[in-house]
Amino acid sequence: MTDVQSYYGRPVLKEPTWMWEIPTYLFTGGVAGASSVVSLSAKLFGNEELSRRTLYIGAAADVVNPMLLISDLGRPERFHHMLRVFKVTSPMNIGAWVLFVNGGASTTAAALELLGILKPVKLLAELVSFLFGPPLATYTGVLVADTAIPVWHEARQELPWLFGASATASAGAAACIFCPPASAGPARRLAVGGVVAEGLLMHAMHLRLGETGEVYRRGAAGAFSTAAKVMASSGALMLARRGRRSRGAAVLGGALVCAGELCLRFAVHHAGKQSARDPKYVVKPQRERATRDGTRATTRPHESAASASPGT
Amino acid sequence: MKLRRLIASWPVVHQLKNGDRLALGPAVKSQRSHTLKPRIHDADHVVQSICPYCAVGCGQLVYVRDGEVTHIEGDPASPISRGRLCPKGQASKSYVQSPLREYKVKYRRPYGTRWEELDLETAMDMIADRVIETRAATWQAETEGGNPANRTLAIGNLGGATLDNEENYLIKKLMTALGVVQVENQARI
Amino acid sequence: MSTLLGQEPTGVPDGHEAYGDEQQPRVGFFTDTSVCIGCKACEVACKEWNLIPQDGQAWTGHSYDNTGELSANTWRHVAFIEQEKPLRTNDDGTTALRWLMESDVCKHCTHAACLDVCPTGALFRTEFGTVVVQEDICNGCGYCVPACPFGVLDKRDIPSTANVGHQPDLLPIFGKKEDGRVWKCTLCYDRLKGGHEPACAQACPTKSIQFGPLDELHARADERLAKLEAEGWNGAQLYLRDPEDGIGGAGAFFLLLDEPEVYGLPPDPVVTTKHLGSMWRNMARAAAVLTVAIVGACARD
Amino acid sequence: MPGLGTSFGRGGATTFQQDLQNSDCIVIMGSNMAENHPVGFQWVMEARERGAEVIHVDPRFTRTSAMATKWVGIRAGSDIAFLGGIANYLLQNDLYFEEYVKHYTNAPVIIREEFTDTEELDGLFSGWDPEQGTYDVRQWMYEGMEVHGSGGDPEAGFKATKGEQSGHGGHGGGLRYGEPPSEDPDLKHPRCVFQILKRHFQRYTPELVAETCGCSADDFVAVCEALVRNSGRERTSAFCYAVGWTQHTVGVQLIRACTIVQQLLGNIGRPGGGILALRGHASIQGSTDIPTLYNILPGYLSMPHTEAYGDFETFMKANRSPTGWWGHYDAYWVSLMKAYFGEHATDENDWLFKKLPRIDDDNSMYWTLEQMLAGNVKGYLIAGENPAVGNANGKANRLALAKLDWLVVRDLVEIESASFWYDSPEIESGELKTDQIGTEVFFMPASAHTEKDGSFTNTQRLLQWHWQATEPPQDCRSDLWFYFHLGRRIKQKLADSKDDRDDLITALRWEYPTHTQIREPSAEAVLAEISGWEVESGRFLPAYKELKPDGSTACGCWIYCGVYADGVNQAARKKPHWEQDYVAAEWAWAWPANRRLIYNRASADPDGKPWSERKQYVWWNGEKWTGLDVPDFEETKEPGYVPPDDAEAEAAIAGDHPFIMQADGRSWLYVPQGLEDGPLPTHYEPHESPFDNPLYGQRANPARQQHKNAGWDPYNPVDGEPGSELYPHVFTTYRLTEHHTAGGMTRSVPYLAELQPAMFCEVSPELAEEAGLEHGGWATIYTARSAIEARVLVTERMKPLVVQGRKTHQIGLPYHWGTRLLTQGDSANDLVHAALDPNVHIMETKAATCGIRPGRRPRGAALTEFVAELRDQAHSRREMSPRAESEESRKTAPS
Repeated sequence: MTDVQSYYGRPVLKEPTWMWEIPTYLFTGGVAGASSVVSLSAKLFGNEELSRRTLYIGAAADVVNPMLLISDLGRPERFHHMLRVFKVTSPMNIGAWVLFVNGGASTTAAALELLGILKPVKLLAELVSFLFGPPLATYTGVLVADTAIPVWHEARQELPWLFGASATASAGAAACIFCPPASAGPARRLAVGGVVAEGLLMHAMHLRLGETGEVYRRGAAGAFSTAAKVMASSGALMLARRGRRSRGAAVLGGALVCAGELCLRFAVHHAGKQSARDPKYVVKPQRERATRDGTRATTRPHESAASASPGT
Repeated sequence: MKLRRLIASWPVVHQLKNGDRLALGPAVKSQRSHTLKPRIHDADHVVQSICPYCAVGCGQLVYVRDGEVTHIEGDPASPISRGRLCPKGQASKSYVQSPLREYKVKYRRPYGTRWEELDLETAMDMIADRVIETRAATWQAETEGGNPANRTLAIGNLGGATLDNEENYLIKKLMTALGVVQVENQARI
Repeated sequence: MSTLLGQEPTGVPDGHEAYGDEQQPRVGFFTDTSVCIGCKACEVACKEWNLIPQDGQAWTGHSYDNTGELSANTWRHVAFIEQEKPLRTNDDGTTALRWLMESDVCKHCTHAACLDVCPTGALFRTEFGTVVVQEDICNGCGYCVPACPFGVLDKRDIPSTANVGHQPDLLPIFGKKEDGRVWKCTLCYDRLKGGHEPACAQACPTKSIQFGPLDELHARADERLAKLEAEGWNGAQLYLRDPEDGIGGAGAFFLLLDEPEVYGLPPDPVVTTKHLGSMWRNMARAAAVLTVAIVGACARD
Repeated sequence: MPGLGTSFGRGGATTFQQDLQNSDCIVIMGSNMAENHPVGFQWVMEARERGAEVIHVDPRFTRTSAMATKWVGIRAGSDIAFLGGIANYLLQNDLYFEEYVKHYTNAPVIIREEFTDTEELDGLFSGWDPEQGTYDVRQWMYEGMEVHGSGGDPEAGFKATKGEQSGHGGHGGGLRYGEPPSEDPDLKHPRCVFQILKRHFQRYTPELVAETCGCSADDFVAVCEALVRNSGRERTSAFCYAVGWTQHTVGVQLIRACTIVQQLLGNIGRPGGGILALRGHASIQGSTDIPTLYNILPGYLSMPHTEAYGDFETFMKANRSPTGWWGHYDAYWVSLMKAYFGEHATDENDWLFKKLPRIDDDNSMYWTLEQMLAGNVKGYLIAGENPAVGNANGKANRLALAKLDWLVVRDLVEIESASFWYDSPEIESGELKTDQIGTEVFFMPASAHTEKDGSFTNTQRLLQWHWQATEPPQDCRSDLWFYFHLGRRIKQKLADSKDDRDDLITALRWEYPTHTQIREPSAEAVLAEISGWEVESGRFLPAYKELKPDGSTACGCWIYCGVYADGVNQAARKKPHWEQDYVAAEWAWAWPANRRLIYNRASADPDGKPWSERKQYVWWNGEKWTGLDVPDFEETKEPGYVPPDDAEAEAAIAGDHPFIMQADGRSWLYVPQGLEDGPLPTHYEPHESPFDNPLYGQRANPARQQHKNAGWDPYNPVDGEPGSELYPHVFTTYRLTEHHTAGGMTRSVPYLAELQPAMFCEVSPELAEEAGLEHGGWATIYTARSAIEARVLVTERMKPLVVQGRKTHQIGLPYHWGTRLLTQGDSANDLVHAALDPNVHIMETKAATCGIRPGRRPRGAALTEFVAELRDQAHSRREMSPRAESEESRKTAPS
């Protein structure tokens, strides 16, 4: 896009400083969130096997989650500052609270399950984690969208859904790996359904992003999103076709879907970095909007009188 | 008790109590932010100085604490600079405290391949001797033409444009008395 | 974040009013590039005062700009743009050549995304209406970095220097060598508290950087713009002066002589949290659907 | 600078920075004020905001040009053609300020018949001696004026006063009662200065200016018109210059050209007018007033020459001007000797005159350099200067240091001049070997300005005191400490010497109170001595008027007399500007006599009335002179005062003659004595130039100093000589805002090093195209002296110029870099030759020729070979057909 002016081609925005931990957390967080829902629902409909396994899976993920987040901090010893405030304007702060509650609940429940004591408390914990699971699985979409990175911000409508679907798929797939096929029916349905839904949402997102979305076809983001598509769909296919009969297929399919979902999160992560790197993704849409709707960011001489408006 | 204080200091409590519901302002102010003040307020004394770089002659305020310069900024009282400084003048503190600044006499003996340490007093004494010896050895009482010369052409002194008037005065006074005529500074170059 | 409570953006800085009688008049910078001589005194004054570490010695070849951008270690950045355009439209055109210089800085937005998204309250709105990172609170989560529409904030990746209060790592396993915190212009919060103007504004030889109560600066800027128009200056325009713009106007606004993007500034920035309300609602829907889907999937056994 | 001195009487800026805000037009030429004096530039911006026109005339489009209302690009070294063109424009079109010119300048004065102008002699003035390569300046005298000793009478054994010392009107010759013997008030006489001037510049037409400078005739005329528009009774224009004018083989004459323009426009001594010399170092003005220079003593008194003076009386007679304030030369001299030697200097022993050291015609920096290379200089002390990087022909300077027996370097950091013996480029090239260098080196860490009391004299003659803030750390000491204790030790060691040569040492007054355990001498005590006192009573003197020739007063620098009046450190006055008017007379102290805008009598018309309401400054109120400033005139001398026939000294200055340091009280359009290379500025090409002189057969300044046949200073072939095509481009060197001079004070500062972290060259896109240079890549620039490498900055701000119908490229080179400190790079001064201005022996860093090619320079011995190869190639081509012009037939042995 040569028609875009810039300052020596330098980026207007700063690249996210997040490292590998964050996209990994986007995945594990999703697994944790969705699993806690699966766990209680399965119990509700009498699938104790699935319920117990997914409870453990969710708890395991919830143990990993804070470690990932803390290790990404510039000053890890200050991780607890996250709970210094309660800020509805900060998806990360809200996320921290959600993770705190959900993690606490699911791990408590898992522990009590393991020891087989305090049934009522465990049930309460499971309920809490059931309630906080869905937000945990989807808030990360808002977290990423609530930035100035064009490829993220412009996808704010789709991202929570996309991440939700991905979470569902990965939770289901994970369950397929650890659960005997007989009792893993719902998990297979979730895995396959999640992957399908996610495919549709991806398409919708690209339609909305247009030129801004081209980063998903370039560089690291491109590689990861292709990998994501291939692995997730092939895994889903395998689960759908042979998941019920062969344990091996279930494990492999589940693993493939999980890997695919992990790649999806890395694709989004890198798309963000690449989108920040090139000024055209910032300048062009803004310039177009400015010329279309007229901008108030700049005040031309003839407007100067008018712009001396109240509120200053 | 301690716990109560801890809870009281919890910003979330301030959020709910003091009207900063979104926790964007006073509620989240840290202890440091509350007690923060400019370090020049801790200075033992402030000195009015003049920038050492170009000849515009900007006024400087030098803030000192515990015998160390803690900050240098423009002197608003100066009718020339009105408190403003260029990047060089602004960096005067970093100049005075440069990581490369030398604090010790360094001595290189003839044909030596490295610097050696030398005590300041000894160095001064050696330099005095060099001047006296060179002067004695190369003294020119008269020119070939038999006109008075009263000088040595074997010693020179360079520099002055970056020095104080008082320093230049002593240099010229001493060199004239010594018969050293090759006294020059940047004004020439 | 007033928009979250369903209000439209206004010129009133979020969080400022919460100070009650502690509240001071909102102050800021008016940076008038038509008198900037590109001396970089502001860059050095800022570093000297705030004890900011050196930022590396890379020669860029981008005119006289070897600083490049605002960063954790550069809170004032002078941009240099060489153009084959006359400075004044009424020039005889003999020298169709101009050298634009602009000292960039944190905008101290009225609606500041960095402030909104900071999960720890390290970023806060001061009693002066400015936006400051509290170095004793910031835990380096880095969320404000991509949130800023101007690319101002950044993480300091170099070892912590003596002058910045660096605590020993409480968690050795996660311990890091780097400073790891996010840094940006504080509009010299400590100097303001002591009744001094910010270091850069005091240093500026030509008063291209003007500090003061924001409404005074607005009046001055409008006057200035009118004067430049009368003198036929090429492309003169105010940037982020209008409280109706995407960030509700800035505490640090500019008089530019060309389009913002020429200086590396976004032409029409919008506070990233503007749509946060709808985003939350959207997320709630997604969460609900997810729940239903999962329950449904389990029910079919 | 004698450029200002010979024209007006004092070698300092005629105005002060704050007064620029009153200008209606400011021409900045030979200066990049916005970059090198940014804070002073605020006053230019003030003026611009008030509607003043700001014009920048410069080879490069700089940060100053960016702020100017008009920029005119010219060829480096063509400034005299430009300024002469302005003078011609004013004279031909009768646009000069007639009343001012008639009364205040020497325009009406008639010059003796022998004088012949460059117009007749094809670029030479009368009196040229091709053998000596000097002028007999007597032929330039006022008609009927007896030649005065220091005016240059070889028979009497005197050299013409010149250099810094001539900066004082050249003592005006033997004028009776201040009036020249013959003059024509109507300016009609063919030999009157006005007519001579008119003829001298008649061919400097806009077309010629355009052809010589490479600018358009329209741009040039636009500048003339702007100046005319903004001069006269109601309006004033100012000029600002810096070393862009001084560092030429015609440096002094360049400034002279400006003084002529400002005199014709009537802009001297008036608010918003004047000529502001922008000095580059904190106290460079001070180091000339109180000189660390070979040829003068404090207050611009002459150092005695080796020529036979006979006794003290003859010397005095030779130096004392009968008229003007130099009529008290003996008082200034004797007071200085009393300050130097106290009771030892007596009337009986002629104030020790016979004992004083004598100088030769030239003992300047570059002469010393030559002596060092020849091994004749044994010891050298360097204080706060970095010749290894800052001097022209850096290689020669470094090789010279290696010839010394002992060297003392005083600085805050280890600069290149201290480290040459192990890390200079010559070590790299093998020309020097560490273990073969016999120089004993003492590096003495120096105190910073915050660690000592003292005064700087800034660019506007203002003495400003800086107080000590902290104690100097460890071995760091002030230069005051160093020289005081060095002197003390030497005095001690020679205390009982009977040797004649030690008489002055024994006689030397060297008692200053010291404080703290390091025994730092009191700077204020030294300042007090500079200011002076009455010997008997010890009363501090209020002004130089009170100095006596009878030994009853002591004063270390007569022009600074009064800076310690009433025992108060006047330089330390710090009354805030908001408590006084813009002249700020109570902030510090300016010489002379705290006058801020000198020659300010000229701000009023001959009758003493302000030229206009708008431009009033100092005026006659019926009883005395009064106004915003200290009148630069006897307070009660009436405008109508006519000196009686027997009048001497200041009494001989008429009431309508504002230039009281001049023997005739007028500013000098034409300088009859005091300059080596002509009474009027003439356009000469730079010593090295790709062009011929379009005006005269004489190509370059005939009187310039060259080191002919000197292996250490080879020159590029010039226009017309084969071989010149190897060095086809013009280069000019300069400073950047982010660094200071040779870098010793800035390359050591991290915050500055990062702002300009590499040596670079500025070239036009056209040159880049032609030479195959790549933006951001490397280039090698070479002359007959050396070759350096630099990063390439291709920029539209550099424009190729069409000169004499030929396209020429200019290359810009900042000169801050050296082999050491935080940011390192090649030194531009390694390329510069050491041909000098004849008056002040300053080198031509601002215009010379060079070649450029892409890529980095050869390393090690290959570098010397590379340079020598090109040089020999060029010179061998020249040998085949040397330039016809005799003065150019120099041979240069490859070093």
